[in-house]
Amino acid sequence: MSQTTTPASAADVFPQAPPEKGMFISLGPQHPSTHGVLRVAITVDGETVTSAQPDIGYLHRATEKLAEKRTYPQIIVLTDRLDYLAAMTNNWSYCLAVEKMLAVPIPERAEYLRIIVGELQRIASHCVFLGTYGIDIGAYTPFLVAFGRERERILDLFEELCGARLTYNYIRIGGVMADTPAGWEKKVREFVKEMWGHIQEYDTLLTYNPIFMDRTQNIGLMTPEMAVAWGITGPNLRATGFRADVRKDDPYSLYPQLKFDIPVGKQGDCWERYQVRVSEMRESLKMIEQCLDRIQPGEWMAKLPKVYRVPAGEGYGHLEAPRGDLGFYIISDGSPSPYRMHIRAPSFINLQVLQQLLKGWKVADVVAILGSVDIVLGEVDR
Amino acid sequence: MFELGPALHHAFELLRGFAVSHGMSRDAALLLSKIIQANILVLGVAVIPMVLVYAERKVSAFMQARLGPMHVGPWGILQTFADGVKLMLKEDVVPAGADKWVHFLAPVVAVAPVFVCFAPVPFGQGLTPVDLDTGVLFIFAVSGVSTIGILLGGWGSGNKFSMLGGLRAAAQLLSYEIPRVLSVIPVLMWYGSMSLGTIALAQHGRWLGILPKWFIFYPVIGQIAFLIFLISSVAETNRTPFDIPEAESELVAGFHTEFSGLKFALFFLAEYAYVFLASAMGTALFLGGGDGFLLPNGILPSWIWFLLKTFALVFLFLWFRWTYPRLRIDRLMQFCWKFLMPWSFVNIALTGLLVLVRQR
Amino acid sequence: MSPSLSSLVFYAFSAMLVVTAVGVVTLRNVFYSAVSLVAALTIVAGLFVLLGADFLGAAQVLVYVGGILIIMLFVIMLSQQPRDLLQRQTNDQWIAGLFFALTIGVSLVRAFTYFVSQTPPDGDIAPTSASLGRLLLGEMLLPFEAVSLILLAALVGAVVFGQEKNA
Amino acid sequence: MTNDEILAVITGKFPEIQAIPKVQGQARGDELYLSVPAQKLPELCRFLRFDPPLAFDFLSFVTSVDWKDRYEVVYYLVSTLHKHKLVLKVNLADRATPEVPTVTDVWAGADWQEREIFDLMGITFRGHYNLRRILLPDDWEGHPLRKDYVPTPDRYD
Repeated sequence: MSQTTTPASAADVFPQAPPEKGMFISLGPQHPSTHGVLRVAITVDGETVTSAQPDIGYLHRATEKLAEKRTYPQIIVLTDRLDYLAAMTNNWSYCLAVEKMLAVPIPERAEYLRIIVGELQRIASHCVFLGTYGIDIGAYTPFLVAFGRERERILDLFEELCGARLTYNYIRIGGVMADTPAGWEKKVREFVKEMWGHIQEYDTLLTYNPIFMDRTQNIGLMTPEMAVAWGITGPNLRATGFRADVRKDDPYSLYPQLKFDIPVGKQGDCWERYQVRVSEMRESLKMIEQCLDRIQPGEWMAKLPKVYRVPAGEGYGHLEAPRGDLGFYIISDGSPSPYRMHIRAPSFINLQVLQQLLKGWKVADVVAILGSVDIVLGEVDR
Repeated sequence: MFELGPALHHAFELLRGFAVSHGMSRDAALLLSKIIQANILVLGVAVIPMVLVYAERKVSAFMQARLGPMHVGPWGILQTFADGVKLMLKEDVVPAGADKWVHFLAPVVAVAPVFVCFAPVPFGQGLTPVDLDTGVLFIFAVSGVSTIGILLGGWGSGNKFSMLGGLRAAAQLLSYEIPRVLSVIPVLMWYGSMSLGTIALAQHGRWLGILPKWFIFYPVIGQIAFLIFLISSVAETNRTPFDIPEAESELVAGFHTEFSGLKFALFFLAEYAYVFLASAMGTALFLGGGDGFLLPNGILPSWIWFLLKTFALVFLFLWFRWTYPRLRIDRLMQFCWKFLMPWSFVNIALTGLLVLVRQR
Repeated sequence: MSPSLSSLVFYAFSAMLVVTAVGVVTLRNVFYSAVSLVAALTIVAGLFVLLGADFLGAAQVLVYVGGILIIMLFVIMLSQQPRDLLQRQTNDQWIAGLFFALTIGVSLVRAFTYFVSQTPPDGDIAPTSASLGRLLLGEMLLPFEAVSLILLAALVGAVVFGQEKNA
Repeated sequence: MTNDEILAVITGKFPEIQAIPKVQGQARGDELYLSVPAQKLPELCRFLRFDPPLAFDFLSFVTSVDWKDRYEVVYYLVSTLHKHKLVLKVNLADRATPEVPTVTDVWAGADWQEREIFDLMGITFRGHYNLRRILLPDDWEGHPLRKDYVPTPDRYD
């Protein structure tokens, strides 16, 4: 259902080596608005940016090399630390890949729990984006409200469920770690009911705030061709008007049975990248409500031997993480640990578009554009 | 009831009488009382920013679903005092490449004008330190000097980026000074005097018994003048949504990043003192100074009314800061030259018309 | 302000004015001389107020210190490279300069002594802004408008010259 | 389009490319796997990208595998229009100087991924406009993801 993309013209899409002249500004790696350890080398001609070279690798922990030395269940702990703002979806994506190779059936309750927890994680991750992006543009209150109040509620729910606030390790190969404690679903339902009002609050506080719109509309424009050519996925891609979501295009778990739609922008500017994420929160709330209505008590973990071997071969499992299409390509040689594991990190691929996206905009817009792409360095550097 | 003005006046009379009776010449006694009055004003201006900083932290806290400072003193009242002491004890770092003298001079030039600016402000009946005839012009003139403090700060920090930050901040202050002055001219035209005391006094009284005759309630010209004055005052004090120095520190270092310890405290004091000065001027020019409303006259003394109205305006400043994001620098300049200025000219023309009609 | 106090203040201001004015000329660092020019002009404003011209004093601070000197500081900060800030202020024709200064000085002193003896210092200090306003827009309306035209022309000229070639 | 139709279209234009059959009992997804000689890669990629019935406009990821005796570069392609997928595998027999032509002129998204492979696996990409290390410091010796990589001891100098 997504429209075809015309072949991108070479000029506006493909990377060229950076020019030498112009004043040089190094943004980062210690910097208030680069969301972590990222350095962007910007050459400036007067007020406009002539070239931008993100410099990464400060948080590289060689996760892919480590995975070759660990058994399959042990790797789940590694995936928590990739996109440290959305550990649930990291675990889930890795487990999807392994389950696809093991071809083990997942009990229905586990699938519903995974969707509830995954969508809660999406809301929490977007809350972080909302807060930090407000600060980038200069509004301090949304951070305290979105990051402080809402996300804390979600983290409390997760803590009650699996004992951790950030590195959950809750979704396991074959199902989930444990069943929900008594009354947990009721608390989630209460949170969801309240959250509808809070999202309305964000609209009045920031989304339709005239100065915020003035700072973000028609800035950092991205065409669908440019986005697809650069391999961009997630809210950044949908903001350009290109309807692409792994939950619909390559459905997994029980998403086909849920009714939700994909919010899409029109011209892919900073405001729409922000706006798409806020409306995505509403869709997640819808999904959680539907799951809460359908979930039945029952089995929450598939029957798996203590130490199991993944048959030799290869497999690619991926899902729609808050920041885009997060996938795990695993090659196994039949031993308890994978021969090779490659992580398709959406932030890593989304970040490279900055070389193209920042060109031609004013210095004052660099912070707005960089913030709107919403990258997490743990996932970029792996 | 207990108007502070006449009471103080009487006290100083007694003091002068006492001094003269003890062999001091009349001139020396007069000079002595003037010095004491000046000291009271300076102390007041030094204390007010501490109250404002506390107010800002509490207001921002309640707006952001948190409590703000609670530990130091009951409800955190002594927090700003503790901050002040901390800043005084902090080591005063002068960057190596910096120009030592200019680095020392910058905070002085930025702060000194503030104390002088409070002279013509009518705090209440009889409580005007110096009722200058050219009060308003005097305040604008002297507050312009602190822009030089910011430039010196930018230059004295020794690094290219803070100099750029300083230049941009000074450009913003310069350009917003013009609409601010123009927005006040209608008030001067209407009341025919530049002394804040007489303007505030002229606004006492009631229309049809209920609506106080404040300039803000004058049909079109009052609201336009007040709004332009408020907006350009927010810009003059470098506060969100016009806080270019802070925005600059994201990319280009803001002009006061190289200052630490007491020098930084002075810049901080200057900013909050200017917020209070702008609110005080707003009260005197647009909200009728010490004139009370609702309650029958005399229940509350005029200086209480003045402080109430001024803190109401200060709350507006705080409110803007915690709700609005930051304007981009070129939009900010465009807003000043292409929106505020034309409207202030229109307002002056309108007031001229009304003055003509009034004279008929 | 009894005569003894005001004359004391007057001499203090004048002394400071002379010191800062000389500083403007002799200081090696261009930035320092600009700052001392700021000090000098502020003291001039103080003298105006001392003489009872309160409007003129405030206008002096507003126009000179608040406006023109800030632009000067802009120019110095933007254009100067640190190294060529410290230029020698004096050159070798200082003898001719000194002689010329002496003659100007003597003639000025004679003029002042003549004026001071003529006009008795008037007594009270009345606010001047109202009378100044009536004067400017009354008799002196034509020169007032002419001056504003000249300033406008200067402004437009500055913008045209300031325009970058490629803009 | 099903895998067989895609295979038919591709082998029609490039006879020497064959599919990698699925071995019995081997865990593998339902994608079509192709083995591609290195020098045919640019031409094939341009064909896959701009041929209307195929329209593989989205390069999901590029990665590399060290099979101890040979290197292998894997391209995972998706067509956003037709929703079909394709995996290309390029085998590099010579271990001394493994080299593959770049695909950044077809899919710009491969830019950093090829730099990462060069950085961690040591495979050079001929024609890449900015091929230098991306994750590791520039003065790093060796390529960590290789199976025979001996980690240099921690330097505290």
